[in-house]
Amino acid sequence: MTASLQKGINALKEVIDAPVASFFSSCVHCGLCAEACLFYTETGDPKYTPIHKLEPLKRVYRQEYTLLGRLAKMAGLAKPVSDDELEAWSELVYDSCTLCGRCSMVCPVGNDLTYMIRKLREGMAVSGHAPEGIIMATKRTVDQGGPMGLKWPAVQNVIKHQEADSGLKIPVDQAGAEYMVLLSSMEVVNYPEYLGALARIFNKAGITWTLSSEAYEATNAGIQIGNSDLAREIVSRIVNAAEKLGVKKVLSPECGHAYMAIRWEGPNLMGRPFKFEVVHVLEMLDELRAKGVLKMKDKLKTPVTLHDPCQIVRRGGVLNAPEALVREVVVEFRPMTDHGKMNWCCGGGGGTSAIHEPAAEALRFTAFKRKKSQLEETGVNTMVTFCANCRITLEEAIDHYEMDTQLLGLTELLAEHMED
Amino acid sequence: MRSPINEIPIHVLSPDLMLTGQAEAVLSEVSDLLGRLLETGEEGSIDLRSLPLSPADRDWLDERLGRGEVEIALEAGGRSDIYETAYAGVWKVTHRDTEGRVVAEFIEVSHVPAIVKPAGADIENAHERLQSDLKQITQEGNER
Amino acid sequence: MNKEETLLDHMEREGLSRRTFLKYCASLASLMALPPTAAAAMAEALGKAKRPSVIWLPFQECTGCTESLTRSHTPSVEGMIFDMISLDYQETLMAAAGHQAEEALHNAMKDNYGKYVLIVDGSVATGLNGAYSCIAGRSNLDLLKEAAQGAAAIVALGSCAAFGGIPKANPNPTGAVAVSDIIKDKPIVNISGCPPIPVVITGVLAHYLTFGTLPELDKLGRPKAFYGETIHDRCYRRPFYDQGKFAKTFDDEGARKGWCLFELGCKGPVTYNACATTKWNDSTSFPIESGHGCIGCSEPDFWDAGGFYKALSTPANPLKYVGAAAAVGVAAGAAVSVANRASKNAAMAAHEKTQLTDLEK
Amino acid sequence: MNELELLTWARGTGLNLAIGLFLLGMLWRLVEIYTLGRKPDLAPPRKAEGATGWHTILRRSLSPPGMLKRSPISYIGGYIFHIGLFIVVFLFAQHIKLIQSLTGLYWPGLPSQVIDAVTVVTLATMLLVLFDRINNPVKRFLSTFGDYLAWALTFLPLLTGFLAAKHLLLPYTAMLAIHILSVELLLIALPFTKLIHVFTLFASRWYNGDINGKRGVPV
Repeated sequence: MTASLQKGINALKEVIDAPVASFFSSCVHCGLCAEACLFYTETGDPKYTPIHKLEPLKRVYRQEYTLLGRLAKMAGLAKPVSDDELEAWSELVYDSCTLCGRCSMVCPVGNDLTYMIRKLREGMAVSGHAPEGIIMATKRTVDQGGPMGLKWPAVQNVIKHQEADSGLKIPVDQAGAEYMVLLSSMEVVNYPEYLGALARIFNKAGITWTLSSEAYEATNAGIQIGNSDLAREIVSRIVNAAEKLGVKKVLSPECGHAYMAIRWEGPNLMGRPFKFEVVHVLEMLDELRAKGVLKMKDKLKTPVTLHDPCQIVRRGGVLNAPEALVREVVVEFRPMTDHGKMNWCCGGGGGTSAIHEPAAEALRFTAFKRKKSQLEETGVNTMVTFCANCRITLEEAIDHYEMDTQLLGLTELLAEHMED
Repeated sequence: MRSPINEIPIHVLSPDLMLTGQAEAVLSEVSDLLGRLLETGEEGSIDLRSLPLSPADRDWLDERLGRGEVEIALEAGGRSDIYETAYAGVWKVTHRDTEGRVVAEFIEVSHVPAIVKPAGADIENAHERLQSDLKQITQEGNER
Repeated sequence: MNKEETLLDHMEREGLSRRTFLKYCASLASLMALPPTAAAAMAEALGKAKRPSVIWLPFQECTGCTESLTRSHTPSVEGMIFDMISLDYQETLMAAAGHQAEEALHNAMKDNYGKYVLIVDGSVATGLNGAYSCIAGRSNLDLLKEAAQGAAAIVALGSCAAFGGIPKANPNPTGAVAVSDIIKDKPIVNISGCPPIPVVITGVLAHYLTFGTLPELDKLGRPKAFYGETIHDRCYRRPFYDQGKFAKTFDDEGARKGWCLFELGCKGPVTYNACATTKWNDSTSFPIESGHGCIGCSEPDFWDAGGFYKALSTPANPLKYVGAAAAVGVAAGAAVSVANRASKNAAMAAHEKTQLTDLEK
Repeated sequence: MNELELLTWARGTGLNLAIGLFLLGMLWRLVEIYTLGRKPDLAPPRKAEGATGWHTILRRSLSPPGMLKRSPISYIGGYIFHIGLFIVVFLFAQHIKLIQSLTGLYWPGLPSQVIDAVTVVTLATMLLVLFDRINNPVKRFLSTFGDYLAWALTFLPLLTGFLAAKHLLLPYTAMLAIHILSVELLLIALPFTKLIHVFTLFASRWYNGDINGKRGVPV
């Protein structure tokens, strides 16, 4: 095993750029980022202040890329970043940060703290300080094709069932299709009906589509652990498959960070723009809705609220489609106070849901109190969301707190109420 | 004699603009001093030059104090103008040098300004002089 | 002149009345910020005082100080100084010249040793052993040291004698210094100003004669009675400063309305002197009432304290180093930038493609 | 050195040096920071209304939804003392005069009574903000020597300027000299403390707005 502090520091030196320098120089220690972070608001512990989580990156920046810092380092006045320190920081950089991006929304001097946490994780990963759970998920994704170790035969099995349920053919490896559809393991395992729903929607809209037996997994643990080399390896499978099939578009599943990985980080990881377009499933559905293709036969009677997954909405830019789609299918929609780009995270994003140490899990449940109070404020018992990871995190927490809340996936909800 | 510089008329564009509010404070000080003169007989005076008064303030003050019945002109190393203001017991005393320049300016609160009263030695001296003058007149009369 | 006669006797002999004397005392008391009622007490004491011998030495000076004092016609309060003292040596005023004058000086010093008041106007040249300024072949420096020995007190008259003044202005070619820089063992009163206010001299001597001591002095050796407050504190235009009403040029509306001259370079706020209260020469010599800002002439090194027309809040030459600073700043930044690039490139070169085994130690 | 000499030095040599060092430090730091560069974003951008760096520069001056309630002292105190500092520094007649002599640019100022009132309010607010820094657990946790230094460097010129203008505590000459010296200290230290945010915050906001704006999120 070859992780080392030196590799970590080297990785940090590689990723520090002008925005990082500008952000650290601008910080006035006002602490407002803490007020935007659910790990601080729910625990009251100042160590969860986002800018504090970036301390190692700040010191590397100062010691390596500023004159005064370099001089201080030479004179032995600067405290070097140590292995022990990074180990201690692992909890702050992974367990208590979901890369939700809320702090980046409020920083008065404009610092994009999430941008920097993502970079800090590059150094944490190769210095061996990523949490066990995320390392395992990354290994499974690279070695076995998905974070849950899901192989193609299992997917084939789901295809068979969904074809039977829907009575529709689910195309595989069909060159020249308009859409290549990606899945996330969680969906395949926990919410297989998503695939059937898609089949019905595509059929209805008359759009050609296909799955690829070479690249069906959209999730990318490389992004979460924060290693671009591995993330590139994972994303390149999709790019190669899509370009081989010659599809016009690749459809990202509901899963939040999968969308981040393929839509926003993908071209930068590959070092080139793609020959296809990346579309989030909600974007496509909203387009169909606007065209009048997506018509509902009936509506959900119970009042619902919406949990906006961070990576799709705030970090992904799919801002308007979710609410428009929800309103299409429900009688009464009650948005949460902080919604859309100001939503609060479920507490399990950014790979944290893969960390299974008891302390991390307990912290996640504490952080969930924010969502719980938001939910209680709306007074409804049905919550719609559109990210498999959020769904699992929320379901676990709802069980933990023995709440009487029903969770629904938006795509399935739409498919269920869609005109035949 | 050339005209003293303070006699060159200065036209203040808008007198109100030059009023600083100090003159009012001077008036109330005068009132206090007058009260003390009544109660204890203690004389008092205000040195106008030691106060940051603007020309407009001085005009305002002079106007407010007004002029009373008594005016005294003193010729002693230059002219001194002394007059009782419209308020009995309140005197304005202006000392000038031989060139007519103001060397000191007071508001004096007293029955009669001190400088007006002759000194004992001077009276003594005057008495002697008068006696000798009289003697001389008598002598001259006798001689005639 | 008879040194044994009192001041009042002397004045009487000169044909001045007691009221005239009282009047002088009243205005002196006023100048010295004594309560007006103190005038009588002062007249009493002064009247009985003996007239001291005074030796007046002129050094590197322009005679402006003497002019300031003698411009007024006697009898006047300023002129009273000549009644109060027995002026035994004063080059400019004395009738004697050459060897006679020198003799008068030496006699005065000998006769009144330990009792005379030494007045000095002008700064003392120290360059080339004082050769820059000599009288009768002797340097001012020598003369001062000798004359100071027998003096009861020294009055450094004018900013040159008090602080070095204009001769000391940059680059000070003669090595001019103040009297107090040379003489350390005698009481020295600095009456600064260029020129000093004449009645201040009278006031100091009157104090000396009345109380037998020198008046209370400030840190710079100036009598507090006259130099205790700034021109600004006593200025009749002060309320306009407080209201933020400033003349912007010497002929604008503000100037006509008598607004504050701060922005036109008035040094009133940093200048300690009695101009605003004495308003000498009927205010013609109080520059502010004449429409010009104070130039700060009674303060040390006023000549080098920035331009006379630069507002106090305005620096003399603030952009002096801007060009050089910008160049050095950009160069430093660029050097760091080059080093940073090298570091970053080295980090990229050192990059090993991450394998799964690289995630753990 | 007497008071006038100190003042003369402060507004002569001292100011020359301070302005020079400020410029030197500022350019050095800005070049040092911004020449680090960044990689271009290769993902095809999503266009959205108001989602650019320029929008964020302006938008970030307002408190994001819900934040004012969470941290009223930071926001209200922050607004008051920043606006107060701006007014006192740039709208005080004598400061304008100084800027005019430096650059030839000038603009109308505010009456000195207004400046006095603003100064008092700003001083009080800065004390409140300092109290908050010590009292608020997050701020106290984050605070270093540099934070207190920056506070003092900002507070001192304001305080000494007020005392000088009001002729309090020390003679005007001495107080004005101290005021100018304190400003010089501020100028010299600015590029090397968090006070540099006066300049870098615009770039930081722009970067944030640009990074997220390309994804179609107005931040």
